[in-house]
Amino acid sequence: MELSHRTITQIGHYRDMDLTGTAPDTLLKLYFQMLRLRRTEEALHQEYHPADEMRCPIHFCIGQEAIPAALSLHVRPDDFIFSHHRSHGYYFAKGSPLRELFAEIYGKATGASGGKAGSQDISHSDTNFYSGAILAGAVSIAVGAAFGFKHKRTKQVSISGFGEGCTDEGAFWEAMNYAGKQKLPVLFVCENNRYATFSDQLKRQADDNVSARVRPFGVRATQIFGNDTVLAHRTIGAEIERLRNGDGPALIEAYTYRWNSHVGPEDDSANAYRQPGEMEFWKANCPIVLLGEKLRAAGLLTDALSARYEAEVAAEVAANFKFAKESPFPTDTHWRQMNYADASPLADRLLGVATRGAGFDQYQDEAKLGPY
Amino acid sequence: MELSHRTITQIGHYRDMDLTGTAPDTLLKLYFQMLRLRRTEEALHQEYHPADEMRCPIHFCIGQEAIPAALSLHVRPDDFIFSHHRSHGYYFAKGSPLRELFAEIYGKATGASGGKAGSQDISHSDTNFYSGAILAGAVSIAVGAAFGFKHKRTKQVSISGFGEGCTDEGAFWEAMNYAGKQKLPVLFVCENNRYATFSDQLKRQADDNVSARVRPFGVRATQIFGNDTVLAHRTIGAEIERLRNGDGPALIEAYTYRWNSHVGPEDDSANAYRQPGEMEFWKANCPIVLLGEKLRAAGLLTDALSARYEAEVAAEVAANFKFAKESPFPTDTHWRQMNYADASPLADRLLGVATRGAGFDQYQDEAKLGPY
Amino acid sequence: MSRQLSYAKAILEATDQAMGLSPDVIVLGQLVDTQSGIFGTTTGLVKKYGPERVQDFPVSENLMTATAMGAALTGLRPVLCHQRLDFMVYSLDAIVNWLGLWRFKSNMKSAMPVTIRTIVGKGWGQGPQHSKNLQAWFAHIPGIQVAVPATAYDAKGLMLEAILGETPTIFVEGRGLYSMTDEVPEQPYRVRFGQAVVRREGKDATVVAIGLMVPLALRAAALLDKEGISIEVVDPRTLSPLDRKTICDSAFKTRRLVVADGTWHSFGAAGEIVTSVVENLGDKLKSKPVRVTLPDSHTPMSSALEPKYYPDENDIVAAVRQTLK
Amino acid sequence: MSRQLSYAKAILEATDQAMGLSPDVIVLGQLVDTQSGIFGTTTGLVKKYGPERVQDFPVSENLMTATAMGAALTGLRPVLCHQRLDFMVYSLDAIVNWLGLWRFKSNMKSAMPVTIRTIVGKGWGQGPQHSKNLQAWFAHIPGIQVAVPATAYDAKGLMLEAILGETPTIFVEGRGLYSMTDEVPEQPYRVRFGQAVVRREGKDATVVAIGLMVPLALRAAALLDKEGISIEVVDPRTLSPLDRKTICDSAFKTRRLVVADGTWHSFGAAGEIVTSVVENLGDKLKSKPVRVTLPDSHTPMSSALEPKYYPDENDIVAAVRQTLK
Ligand SMILES: Cc1ncc(C[n+]2csc(CCOP(=O)(O)OP(=O)(O)O)c2C)c(N)n1
Ligand SMILES: Cc1ncc(C[n+]2csc(CCOP(=O)(O)OP(=O)(O)O)c2C)c(N)n1
Ligand SMILES: [Mg+2]
Ligand SMILES: [Mg+2]
Repeated sequence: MELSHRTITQIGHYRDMDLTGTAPDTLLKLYFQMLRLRRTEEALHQEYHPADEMRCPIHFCIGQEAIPAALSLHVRPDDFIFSHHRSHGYYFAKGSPLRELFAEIYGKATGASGGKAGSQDISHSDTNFYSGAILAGAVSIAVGAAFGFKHKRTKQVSISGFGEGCTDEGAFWEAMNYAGKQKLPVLFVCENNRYATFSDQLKRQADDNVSARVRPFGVRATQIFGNDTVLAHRTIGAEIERLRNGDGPALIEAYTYRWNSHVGPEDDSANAYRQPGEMEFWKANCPIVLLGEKLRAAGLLTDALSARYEAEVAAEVAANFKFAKESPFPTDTHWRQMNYADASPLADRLLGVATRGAGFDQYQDEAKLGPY
Repeated sequence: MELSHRTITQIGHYRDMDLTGTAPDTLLKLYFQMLRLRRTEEALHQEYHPADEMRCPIHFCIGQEAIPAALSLHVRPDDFIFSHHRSHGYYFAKGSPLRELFAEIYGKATGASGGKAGSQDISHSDTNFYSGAILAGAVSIAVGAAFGFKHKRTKQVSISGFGEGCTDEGAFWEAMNYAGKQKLPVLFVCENNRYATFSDQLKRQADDNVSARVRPFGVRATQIFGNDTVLAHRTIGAEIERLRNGDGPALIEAYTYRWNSHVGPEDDSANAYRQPGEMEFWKANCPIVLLGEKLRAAGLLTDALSARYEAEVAAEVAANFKFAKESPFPTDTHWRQMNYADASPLADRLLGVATRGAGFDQYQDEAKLGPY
Repeated sequence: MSRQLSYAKAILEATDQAMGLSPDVIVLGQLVDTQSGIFGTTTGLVKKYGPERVQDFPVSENLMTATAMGAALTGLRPVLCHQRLDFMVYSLDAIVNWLGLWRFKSNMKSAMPVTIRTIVGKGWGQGPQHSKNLQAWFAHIPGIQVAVPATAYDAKGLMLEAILGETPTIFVEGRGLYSMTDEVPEQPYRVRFGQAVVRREGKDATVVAIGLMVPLALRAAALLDKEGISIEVVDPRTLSPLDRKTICDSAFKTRRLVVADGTWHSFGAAGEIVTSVVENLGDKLKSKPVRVTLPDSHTPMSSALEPKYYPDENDIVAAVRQTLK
Repeated sequence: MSRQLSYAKAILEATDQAMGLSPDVIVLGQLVDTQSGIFGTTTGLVKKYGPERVQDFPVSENLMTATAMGAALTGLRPVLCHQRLDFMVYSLDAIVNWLGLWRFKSNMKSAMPVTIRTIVGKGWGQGPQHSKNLQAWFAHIPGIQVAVPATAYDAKGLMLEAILGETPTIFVEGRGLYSMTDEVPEQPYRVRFGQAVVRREGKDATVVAIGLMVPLALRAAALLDKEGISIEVVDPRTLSPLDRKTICDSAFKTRRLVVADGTWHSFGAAGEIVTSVVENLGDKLKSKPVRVTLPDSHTPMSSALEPKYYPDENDIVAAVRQTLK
C-alpha cells in the first residue's frame, strides 16, 4: 500500500506494530531511547524562554522520536550521519555526547562545535556527526562520504536525514542521480512530516510521495508508518545490512509528524497550516505510546521499569543542563585561525617544509605592515 | 515499448514510419524543412574554417533535423521557444530569420543579438526565441514563461529544447517538480542523443530513460524514435493541443543522434566515445532519407521536386551568407547602456517622473567627477 | 505629514501599492502567503490580491528566480522574497548567468524587471548559514541593480522604483532594520537608484555607511559630537549604481574617510568605496582611510562571540579617531 | 635546469605528482578521463591511475563539489575541474554555505582539503556565458584560498601546495595562459599561498597584475622601458590570502600604483588592492592610483567587440602614464 498524508489519518489507531523477531532487550532499548530523546527535547523546550540562555534557533523534534531511536541501535561508530536543521534526533542517533549538545545550544566553549554553530549547524566530528541548515546541502555531502567509503572499500555507511521539504531542491536530485548510478552505500532517511515550515507538501509537489520519485533514479525506496519504531528498526537494519554488502543506495520514507512549531517554542498556529484532526491523530499515535502499549501488553514494560527509566533520563537531563550552564563562554577571536588551517602536515612530509616570505604573517593586519 | 540507446541500434532499418493521417503538403513541408536545416548546417560547417569569420563556438545539429522540422509546423508566433547551446534547430523551428542567425555567427551588428551573443547564446525576441549555453537554465526560464501564460490565461505554449545531458542538473528537476505541480503549459523536448560532450548517458545516469524519471513528478512523457519526423510531428501536435487546453506539462523524449563533433567542425573522434556501429545505424536512418523514401514510394516526392527544393535552399543559404558577410561589425562601446536600462517608462507613468541627482550621470566616469 | 512607519511596514506598503498600480506585479516566495508574511512584509497581501498574485513557492530557489524571469518575459513584474540571503545562494546561477546578462545578450531588446528581496539575518545565534551578506557579490555583476536601504523612507521609494522599473534589482534588507521607524509619505513615490544621501552634515571626517551601519554611524556621530568632532554621514542607498560623486564630494570636503560596512572585510563593498574615493581625490585625503567591517570569518553562533564579531558604533568612533590622529 | 613547460603541462605534472605522492588524491570532473583531458591538463591520468581515481562526473556541478567534500571527510583529497568558471556557478551553494565554513563551524576539528580548478574562457567568441571571472567573489569568502597563478612555475607549485595542504582552494586558471611556457623544475615543489612576487623591478610606478594581466604588464613594462620609464610588476599569485606587504612595499618604493585585473571593474579585486595600499600608505602615493579592468559589462561575442572589451598592454601603458602625469 502506498502511504500518503492525505489518507494516513484514516488509520485511526495504528495496530500493525509487530514485535515478532525483535529481541526483548532491543525493544526496551528502543523505548528507552525514545523516552530519552523526548524528555531531552521537552526539557529544552520548557527551559528555552525562562532560562533565556539558549540564544539560537532550535527546531525541536518532539513526536519524531522513532527514527532516531531505531537508527541509534544500528549505526556503528565509524558510520557517518549527516542531518538537516532539525538535528537533535540525528545527533542523538549517532551517540554523540548530549551534554555537548546542551553546551552548544548555550553557546559555550565546551559545546560540540565550541559554541560556534548552534543547534542547526552543530557537528561532532569525533563521532562522525555533521549537520547544517541549508536544505539538501548535507544530503549531497553524505553522498560524497559514501563515495569515499566505496572508493576505500570500507564497510561504512553514510546516513542522511532530512524532511520531505528538502526534496523540493534540485540539489537533492543531483544526489539521487549520482548515488543511484554509482550504487553508493548511503541511506537516505526522509522523515516526511508533511510540512516545510508552514507549507504543505501538496502545495509544493505533485504528490506527497518521495519514494515513487526516487526509484527511477536507481534508489530503492520503502515507505513506512514512521511512528512504528519496531518497523523502523527492522527496515533500517535490513537496509543498512544491504548497504554494507554493496547493495546501495536506499531511501526510507517515514511518515511522521512534528508536534511543535516549526522553530522555537513560539506558537505558530496563527499560520493555520495544519489539517483538522491531524494533530490529534498523531498524538494518539505517539511513537512512545504505541510501543509502550505493546511492551506493557507483552509484560516487558512495568510501572517500576518505566519509573526507573524516567528517573535515569531526568538525572541525565539535569546533568546536561548543569554542564552547559557551568561551562565557560568562548573568548576566542583569532578569526583567521578559526577559518583557515595554516599548518600543512601532509605537504610538509611529502614536499618538505618550505618557509613563507615575510608577507605572509603580516598581510592580515595592516597596522603591522609599516614602515609607511 | 521502452526505448533505450542500448537497444535502439537493433532496429536495423527503421520501418515504422506511418504517413496515415498526415496531409501530403504537411509531409512535403516536413521534408523541405529538414532539407533546409540540413543544408544550412552543412554550409556553415563547411565554411567555418575556410572563411575563418565565424569566430564563436558552434554546436551543429546535423542528424537531428526531425524535431525542429516537426516543431516548426506547430508553433505559433506567440509561443515561446527556449533552446540550449545546440540552438540552430530551435531557432529554425521558431521561424526566426535565418539571415540574422548567419549574421550573429559572423559577429555582425545585424545579427539576431547584434553580434553580442553568438551561436550558443543567440536570441530573437521579436519572434520569441531565446537560448543559452548554461545547461538547464533555459529549461527553468521556459517554466517561468509557462507560469506567465497560465497566469494570464492565454493559450500560448512554452517550449523548451534540450539534451539528455541537461537532466543531470538539479535545476532541471526543480523545473519538473514545479511544472508538474502547477500543471503549466510547457512542452519539454528532450533530444536524447546519448552523449553529453563525450560522456555516455549511462556513465552519468542509472538508466538512459528520462521519461521514466519525469513521470512521478507529474510530467506526462512520451518516448519516440526521434528520426521519424512524421511521428514527431504527430506527437508534438497532440501534446501542444493538450497544453493549449490546460492539460500540461508534457515531455517528449526523442532518441536521435548527432553526426558531428560535439562542437565546431573539429574532429573529436580521438576521444573514442561512440559505440561501434552506432554512427552507421543512425546515418542509415537519417531522418531526411527515411521520410524521403516514404515520400517517393507514395509518389509525393519526385526528382524534379527534390531538385527544386535543393535549388531553393541553396539560394537561401547563399543569400544568408551574403547578408552576413556584407553586414557591418558592431562598434558600440556604451557598456553601461548595453547592460542597464536607464529609462523607466512604466514607473514614469505610474509614479511620475522623478529626476535624479547630479551624482547619477557621473558616478560611472570617475574622470568627470572632479573638482579634485 | 509626519506619518511614522517601520521599515518592514514600508516594504509591505510599497509592495501593496505597486500591486495596486499594476496588475502585472506578483509576489513569489516561501511563505509569502502566510499570516507571518516574511516578518510582516507580505502579511495580508494574499487576502487583498488573491493566491494567484501572492504565491507560496517550493523550496527551489534557483527555479524561483528562473520562474520570475520567464514570467517577466510574458509581461509580469515578479517580486521574490528570500527569508535569508543564505538560501538565495542556490539561485546565483539564474542571477549571474541569466538575469544579469539578459538585456545585454538580447542586444537591449528584452527586459526582465524582476525584484529580488533578500534578508540578512543577524543576532540570536543565527550562525554561519543564516547571516551572510553578499551585497558586494551582487554589486559586482553587470546588469543588476543593488539596493541597500537603511531607512523606511528609502525602502519604500526604492522598492517602488525597482518593481516598476526595467532593470532587475536585488534588495538587501537588514533584518535588524525592520522595526526602525521613519517618516514615510502615504502616497507612492520614487527614490532613484544611484543617488546617495548625506544623512548628517559634518566637517571633520566622512563616514560612508551601508545599510545597518547607517544608524550605527549616526550614533557614532552623536557620540563624537559631544567631543566637538563633527562627522558627515553618507548613505549610498544603492551599491549598483554607486553614486561616487556624492561620496567623493563629501570626502573632498572633510578630507578624511571611514567606510562602515557590515560585511566581510576583504574584497567587499568597503574596498570599492575607498578606491572610488582615492582614484578621484588622490592625495587630497589628510589621513589614511579606514574600513570598519566584519572580520574575514564566518559568523559565530554564541552570544558571547556575536558582539565581538559585529562592529558597533564604538568601532566607528575608534575608526574616526584614527583618521583624526 | 632549464626545463621549459607549458602552463597546461605544469598543471598536469602537479596533479600527476600529487597522485603519485598520495593515494588519496583523486580527480573528478566532466571529461577528465578523456584524451582531450581538459585542454591537456588531465590527459593520460586515467591510464596511469585508473578510472577509480580519475572519474568523469555527471553534469551536476553542485553535487560534484559536495561529493568532493564528503569524500574529503573520509580522507580523500579530491581535485575538481570545471571547463568554464561559468558552469561552476551552480556549485556556489556548496562552496559558500558549506565548504568555506566547514572548518569554522566544526570548531577547527574537521578539514576539507578540496581543490577546485576552474578555467576562465577568453576570445573566439566565448560570449557572456563562457568567459566570466569571479575571482573577487571567491576571495571574499572566508575559509577558502584562491590561487591566480600567472606562470607555469607557480601553477605547479601552488597546485601541489593546495592538493596536499589542508585548506580548500579555488584555482582560477586563465585559458589564455595555457600555452605559455616557463622554467619548471621536474621534482615536486611548493609555492606557498600569501606570497606575492616581484616579477620585474622598477622605480617609477608599481603595476600589480593578476593572472592573465601579468604577461600584459610585462609587455607594457618593456614598451615603457624604451622611453626610460621603469615599471615594477608585482604578481600577487594568490588573492586569498593576499600578500599585502609585498604590494605595499613596492608601492611605497615607487609611490605610484596601477592595478591591472581582467575582471569586472566595480567591486572587483582591483579595488581591494588599491584600498589595501592606501589604507597603509595614505598620502605617500604621488598620484592617484589607477585601475585597468574590464568595463562593468558582460562579454560581447563579436570579434569586433572583444578587443574593445578586454584591456591589453596599451591600456596598462596609458594607465601608467596617467600616474606619471
Ligand atoms: C536552501 C534553503 N531554503 C530555505 C530554507 C528555510 N527552511 C528552513 S527549514 C525549512 C522547511 C524544511 O522542511 P523539511 O525539509 O520537510 O524539514 P522539517 O522542518 O519538516 O523537518 C525551510 C524551507 C533553508 N533552510 N534552506
Ligand atoms: C552548467 C553547465 N555545465 C557544463 C556545460 C558544458 N557543456 C556544454 S554542452 C554539454 C553537453 C550537453 O549534453 P546534452 O544536454 O545532452 O546536449 P547535446 O550537446 O548532446 O545536444 C556540456 C556538459 C554547460 N554548458 N553548462
Ligand atoms: Mg517536513
Ligand atoms: Mg546529448
